[in-house]
Order: sequence, then structure tokens, then C-alpha cells
Amino acid sequence: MSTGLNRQQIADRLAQAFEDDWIVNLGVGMPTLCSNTPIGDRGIIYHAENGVIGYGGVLPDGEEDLHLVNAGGQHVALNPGAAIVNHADSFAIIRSGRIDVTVLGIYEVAANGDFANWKVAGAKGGGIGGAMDLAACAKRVFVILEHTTRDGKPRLLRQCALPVTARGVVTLVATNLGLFEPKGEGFLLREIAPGVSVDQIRAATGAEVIVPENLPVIEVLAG
Amino acid sequence: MSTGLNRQQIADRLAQAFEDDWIVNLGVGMPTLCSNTPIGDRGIIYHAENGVIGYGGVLPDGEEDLHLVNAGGQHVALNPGAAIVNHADSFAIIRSGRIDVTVLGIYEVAANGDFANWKVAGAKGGGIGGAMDLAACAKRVFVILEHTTRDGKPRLLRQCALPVTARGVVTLVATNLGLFEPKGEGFLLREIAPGVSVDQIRAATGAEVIVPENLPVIEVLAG
Amino acid sequence: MARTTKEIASFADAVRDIPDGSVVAFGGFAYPGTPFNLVGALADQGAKNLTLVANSTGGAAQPRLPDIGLLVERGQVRKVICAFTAATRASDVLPFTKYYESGQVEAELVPQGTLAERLRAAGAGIPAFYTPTAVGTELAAGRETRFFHGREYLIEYALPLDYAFVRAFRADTAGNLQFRRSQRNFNPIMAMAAKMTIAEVEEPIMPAGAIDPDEVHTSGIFVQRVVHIPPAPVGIWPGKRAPRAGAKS
Amino acid sequence: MARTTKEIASFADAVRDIPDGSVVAFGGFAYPGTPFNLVGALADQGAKNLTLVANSTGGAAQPRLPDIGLLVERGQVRKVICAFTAATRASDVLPFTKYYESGQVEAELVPQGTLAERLRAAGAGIPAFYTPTAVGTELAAGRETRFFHGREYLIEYALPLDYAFVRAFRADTAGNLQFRRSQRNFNPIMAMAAKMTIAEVEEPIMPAGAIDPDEVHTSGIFVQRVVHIPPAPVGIWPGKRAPRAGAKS
Repeated sequence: MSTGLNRQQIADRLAQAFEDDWIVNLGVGMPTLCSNTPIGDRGIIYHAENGVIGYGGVLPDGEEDLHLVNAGGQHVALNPGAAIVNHADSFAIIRSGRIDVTVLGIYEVAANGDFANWKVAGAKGGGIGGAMDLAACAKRVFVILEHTTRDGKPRLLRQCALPVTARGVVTLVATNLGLFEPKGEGFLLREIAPGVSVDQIRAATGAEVIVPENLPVIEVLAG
Repeated sequence: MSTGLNRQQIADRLAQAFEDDWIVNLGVGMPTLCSNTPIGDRGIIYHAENGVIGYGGVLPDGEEDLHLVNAGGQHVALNPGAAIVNHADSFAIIRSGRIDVTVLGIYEVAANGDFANWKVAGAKGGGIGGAMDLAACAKRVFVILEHTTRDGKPRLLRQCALPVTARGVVTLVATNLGLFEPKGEGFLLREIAPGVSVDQIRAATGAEVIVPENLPVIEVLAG
Repeated sequence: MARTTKEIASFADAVRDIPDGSVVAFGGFAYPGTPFNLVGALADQGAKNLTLVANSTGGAAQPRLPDIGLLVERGQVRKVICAFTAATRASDVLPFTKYYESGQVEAELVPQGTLAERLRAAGAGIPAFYTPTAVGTELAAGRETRFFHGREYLIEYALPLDYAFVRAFRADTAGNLQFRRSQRNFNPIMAMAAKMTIAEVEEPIMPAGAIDPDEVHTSGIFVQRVVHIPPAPVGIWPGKRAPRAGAKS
Repeated sequence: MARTTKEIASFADAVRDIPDGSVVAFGGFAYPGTPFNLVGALADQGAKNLTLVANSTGGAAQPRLPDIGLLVERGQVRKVICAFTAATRASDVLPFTKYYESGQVEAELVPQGTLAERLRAAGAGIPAFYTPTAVGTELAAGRETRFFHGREYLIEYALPLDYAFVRAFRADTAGNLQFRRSQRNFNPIMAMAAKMTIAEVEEPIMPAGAIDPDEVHTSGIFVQRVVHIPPAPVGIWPGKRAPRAGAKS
């Protein structure tokens, strides 16, 4: 078990950073949990790379529509005002800069805003999916990841060790330990997970951690 | 009044040259008359540049659908199996080489297959419409025109005098005087309009007219 | 605060903030899909130094409907990007053509498929592409070409818009649009190419959720304002008669 | 003699003439829109030296459905062009990945949006275009880039197909297709990019004219063969249960 927030709680914190009327792309993995977060009627439109515009939370077994999945292949609800487009039009929306934020699950993020999420160490290939298009073209890139690898190695780094997906684009990082902002020389710790110490975070991070005077604790949503 | 065939009869002759299951694009003006020709159920699909796929003849007043026009702005019928696409997809069909033949109304055609239909003498601008896309990309280009200008000057020429729309693409020419094939050095007269003489055609043509031994007369459709 | 509807009460309100110097496209091919009401409102609003993008530059029919010719006559237009600077019938003389031929307004003549693809490219984040159209013609003279697989192609550039005016059959409050028949034409790609799309809509604006997501032609992501067209003679309904109610077959 | 219908009786008949060395694309994103029946028929048919195009290279789920992994195991595949040579979950190991990492089959890894746009370009007669995607990454190393308005873009080329396999919800005898919900994904653009498109269709094939022309997602111009999927277990209906009859909302 990881320290601090669980996966849904990490997604919940990021979902609360979305602004009214944003068009939000959620990538495969932890990002898709954001559409489960109850953030009220704020006009947020969730976009999936497969052309689904305006979807909601994951549906329970028996209520799902087998013709409808999000970027993670999960069966989701459609919100009023939803529309379906093909893959070319879906990426037209992405490349033309209409995505206010993309949330991506990743392997590594660097203090300079670079990130890596398509190729693991020693592999010949990998999975790019839509991440390169999204990272190059969305107005903002938020990333979401466990703070360390399974064997405890840091994934917030001075420089990415793995091949990057895009350079200098990440503006917000949510992990089980806290909420961070890449600042070039290090990561600004904006909020800390409940029950976690700054020393724990420093020990688990491969770059400088900048700690502000006033450090709020992440409020965990009920449920 | 012009000699030989009337406008609908010229179109009728060209429509009879379409082969089974062809996708046929009809341009503005005389070409749109081709979809009125009763050629039976031959699987011909008429395509208009505005994205209408599978239309039929012009509808009489009172029966038309005001939301539906062909390339000439005329209200037409839709055939079973019709589909509507947007302008980008309509020209995707054109540029990807799926149009078996485009029929264009033109100002001039040359014996080498060049033709001109977008700019009149002395004008600064003109009207290109979709003719350049069609001429560059359709499998075949048929053209349809009055054999001479209003003041009697030939429009079948050795070389185009007006700026060309495309080079070397025309394979069949229908006029009020006959059916012709550009052959590089001149126009092969394939069929002659009823009541017209070869001498009349030679006098009205600005290039060599090649007359075969056996010269059929164009059969005019009843009605 | 989240937007609750994209519906705007009047054409005047919908075009009020369009500044001088804007690049504005008008959809439509012949009458279907042509946003005559919005064009008329732009003429009344008076924005100047406009660059207009449309397939054609207006009609010769009488009585005149609001079109590019009207905006040119009012001195609102700097340049038009189009596939026709003249009427398709050489005997028809358009108001626009007179101003253009005499040098009072600029024009950029673009083959229709290239115009469509340049708009689509702008809407798809593609800055440039290659096309076989116009190679070897006066329009390609002096321009960059390149060979692919032995064939010569012309480079063409995206055509981004500040505003797109479109006419649709139905819309919902989220801005999703449906077009009927050949009303579709340039409208979806102009909406994609524009920073702001304003739609005049024939049927009353529907609540979000009333249009099946599979049957949306233009997603509300591309549409910012929708205005319901009032009955004639206040609203413009071109053609011989108003469309049949429930005309969708 | 005019064609009267594009309906084909069986998947075997629909893929029988596909020659060795063909470039074949499979639509689909996760299960929806994936032509499992046609992929299975191609495995049985045995064409070799294939180049396959798809978003991903198969699934890790058990029981196995016909996918690229199956065709690779049978030695039918030379190369795959895709956005995933590995599973999205690093812990899942795909049959394809093993063959690829050991060098028994080639792969060209393409960002998903670039893959979509390359297919769309092929379907639109555009030989090449520029995209901002992948600039500055390993995938752009040594490749041609160009600046437009101060930003760097990568040139990408059309990806034409010999065959596209798609799965649709409804079709008519003229080959017009409708997709339901996220079934649409790559299917329309693969159909545009292909010389021949073969569709497996969930509902019985309808007579031409039964689908409203405004509601066609892929025109029959792009579709040459349609096959109705028989009920399970003969036909493949992935997911937990067969779709509800009349599921269209």
C-alpha cells in the first residue's frame, strides 16, 4: 500500500483544480478517475481521445452501454449535450488548442516540466497513445502518478531518465504525497497529503522540494 | 438559337457515356442536366461538390426540398442510398481519386486535353469553384459546351487562349454539333449531331477535326 | 460560474462585439446553410476593414439578400478569400465583382476544395499541407511545390478564422448543431476553423440532451453562440416558401 | 451490370481475395468498433507478409479474441503501424510485444493523433502535412521539421491502405454505415484511406434508403462489402453481454 492519498483521492484533488467550463481530456489509467469526482454542475466537459465529448463517471455493471468507453476502455455515462466524433476530429480538437487541460498518467516528471510516459527502461517499444498530441497541444498539462516506483525510486526528478513525451509542458503534478508545481529548479509543494511529512516527501523526490511558509493539507472528499 | 442539339440533348449524350456503377460529379450549368437523363437503374451515383452523394433529377416547383441543392443551386431529388457529407469530406472524395468522371461546363478546350473555365478574357478574377480540384483528381474529365461563342468564335482550339483550369485531362467533349475526343493533334469526331454537316463542324472548330470512315449520328432521346 | 446556455436573444446581440479588422467566414452553398440573418446583422453593426471568407461573393438575385456585396458597398470589407470573385454565369454581374475589378477591394481566389481543406487544417491544428489542385495553372505561378511519389503538389496553408457565421437546422443550448441536407456544406469546417462560431438556427433551440450524440454534426465545442431565427419577415427565410414544419424526413 | 447490393454472406467470402503483402487496417478502440469477426476470418484465410495498421496491437484479456497477436503468432505479419506496441498497463504482456521485442516482427510507433491524421490525409488525397506532435522527442530524431509562425512542426505522410476492416452498428445495401457511440473512433477515416473497406455490421443489413442521408457516418462511396454478424457463439460479440436490441437511445 502506498502512503498518503489513494488513487481516487489523488484524482479528486486534481479534479478540484479544473475551472468552470473547461474542456478536460482524461488519459488512460488514474486520470479517468477524475470524471468520478463529484465537483457539481460547473460546466466541465470531459473529452476522451476516442471522440467522446461530454462523458461522466464510470457506470456499474449492468448499467453500462457496451458501445461506449472512455480513453481507458471503461464504460462511462454520457452527460446532456454530449457528442461523438471520429478519431480525426477528436485530435483536431486536441491539436487546434481547444483542450483546456489534459490529465495524463505518467512514469516520470522533471522540475523543468518535461515528462515521460510512453517507454519503460530497456524496452524497444512502448505505448504513445494520444499523449504526445495532447502534451504538445493542450493549453495545460496536469500529471498524476504514484510518487515513487514500486521499488521506492523517485519519479519526480531533476531530469527525466526515460525518453520524454514532451518538453517543458507540465504545470501541475498530483501524487499520493501532495500537489506540486514544476518550477525549473525544483518542485513547489503546494499542498501536502494528510499524514505525510515534508521530510518523507524530500526523501522520495529526486529534485529539490520548495516548501512554502504556509502549507495547506489536502482536504479529502467524503465517500 | 444554336445549331444541332439543345442543351438537354447534349447532356443526354454525355450521360449515356457513363458506365455502370460510376461515381459521377456534375458541375454547375449544363452538366447538371445529365442527372435528368433517364438512363435506367445502372448504379450511377451523382456527386455534387457541396457534399450531396446520390442525387437525381431536378424537381418541379412545389416538390422541392429547400435544404437541398446540387452544384448549380437547383433543387434535386435524392435517390435511395444517398448520403450527405461536409465540404472537406466532399473534396476528400474528389482528391482521393474516387470520382470516375467529372462533367464540367467550360469556355475552351484544346486538342491536347487542356481546358479553361474559370476566367474570361480581360477579367481580373473569375470563378474557380471546384473545377481545379475535380480536373486534377477525377479519373476522367468530360466537358460540355456550346461549340462556339455567342459571336461565333470557336471554343475547340489547338491551344487554350484563356488561363487553363488543368492541363491534358479532357477525354470527351460534347457540344451541340457532336461528340469529340481530344487527340493531341486535333479532335476526333466520334459522333455527329443530326442535321449537322462535317463542313459546318470544320468551320466552327479552331483545330483539326479528324473524321472517321464510319461516322454515327447521335441518337436523340425521345421526350 | 458555469455557462448554462449558449442561446443569444438577437442577431444584433450575437455580433455586437465583433471588432474592426476581424476575419469572418460565412458558410453556405447557394441558399442552403447561408447565414443571411447574421450577415445582415454585421452590416447593421458596421465593423470595418473585415477579411471575409466564403465560397462565393454573393448572389445576383433580386430582391437582394444580405451578402458580401452589401458589406462591400457599405465600405466594411478589405479583402475576400473565396472560390468565385464573379458569378458562375458570365452574364450576371455581382456588386462585389465591380468593386473588385476596379481595385476597391482585394480578393484571394482559392479553388473550392483547397478552401475547404485550408479551413479544415486550421480547425485541426495543421499549419500546412500539400495538394495536387491548381498545379500547372496561373494560381500556382511562383509558388512552392514539391514532388511525392513522382507527382507534383502545391503547398497550402491553414486559414484560421476569428468568427464563423453558420446556418443550422437544429441546435441545443450546449451549442451542438445539426444541418439538414446540403445545408451542411462549409459550415462544420468553418466552425472548426474559428475562435468563435455564431449559428443562426431554424428550429427553436433545444435543451442540452435533446439531440442524440450520434447525430450531432458539429460539436458544441466549436460553437459559442446560437440564435433562433424568427419567422419572416423579421427573420430571413430564403427560397420560395418557409420550410415545412417537421420537414426532417 | 449495376451492383444491386454490397452485402456478402460470410466473413470468409468477404476476405477470401486478400493477397499476401496487403496493407490492412483494423478499426476499434478497446472493444467498441473493433472488427473481431473479420480479423478472425483473416487469420483463417492465411494471407502472409501483411502490414497491419491499428491503434493498439491486441488485448491481454482471456479468453483471447482474434487480434494482431493471433496473426503474429500464425506468422502472417511483417510489420505493424500503431500507437501501442505494448499494453497501456506495463504489467500486461501482449503476445505481439514478445515478437516485437525479440525482432520477429517490425513496428512503426506513431502518436495516435498523427496516426489518425495520416489515415485521414490518405483518404483526402493529401500526400503530406505538418503537425506539432512529437517535435523534440525521440520519434522526431533526424526527421524533417519546419517552422510556421515561429513554431516547429514535423512533416508526416499519408498512410494509404489496401483494406480497412471496420465494425459498424447499421449498414444499408449501398454500403452507408452508422456507428453507435464510441464505436466510431478510427473506423470512418480508415474507410476513407482504403481501396477496399469491409464492414462487419451488428444489425441486419437494411435496404438502400432506410438510413436518413443526414445520419450516415460513412458514405457507401468508401465501403465495398458489408457482412451481418451472426448471433454468438458463431459471431463475436465482445463484452459481458450482447447489446440490447434497439439499444439506440
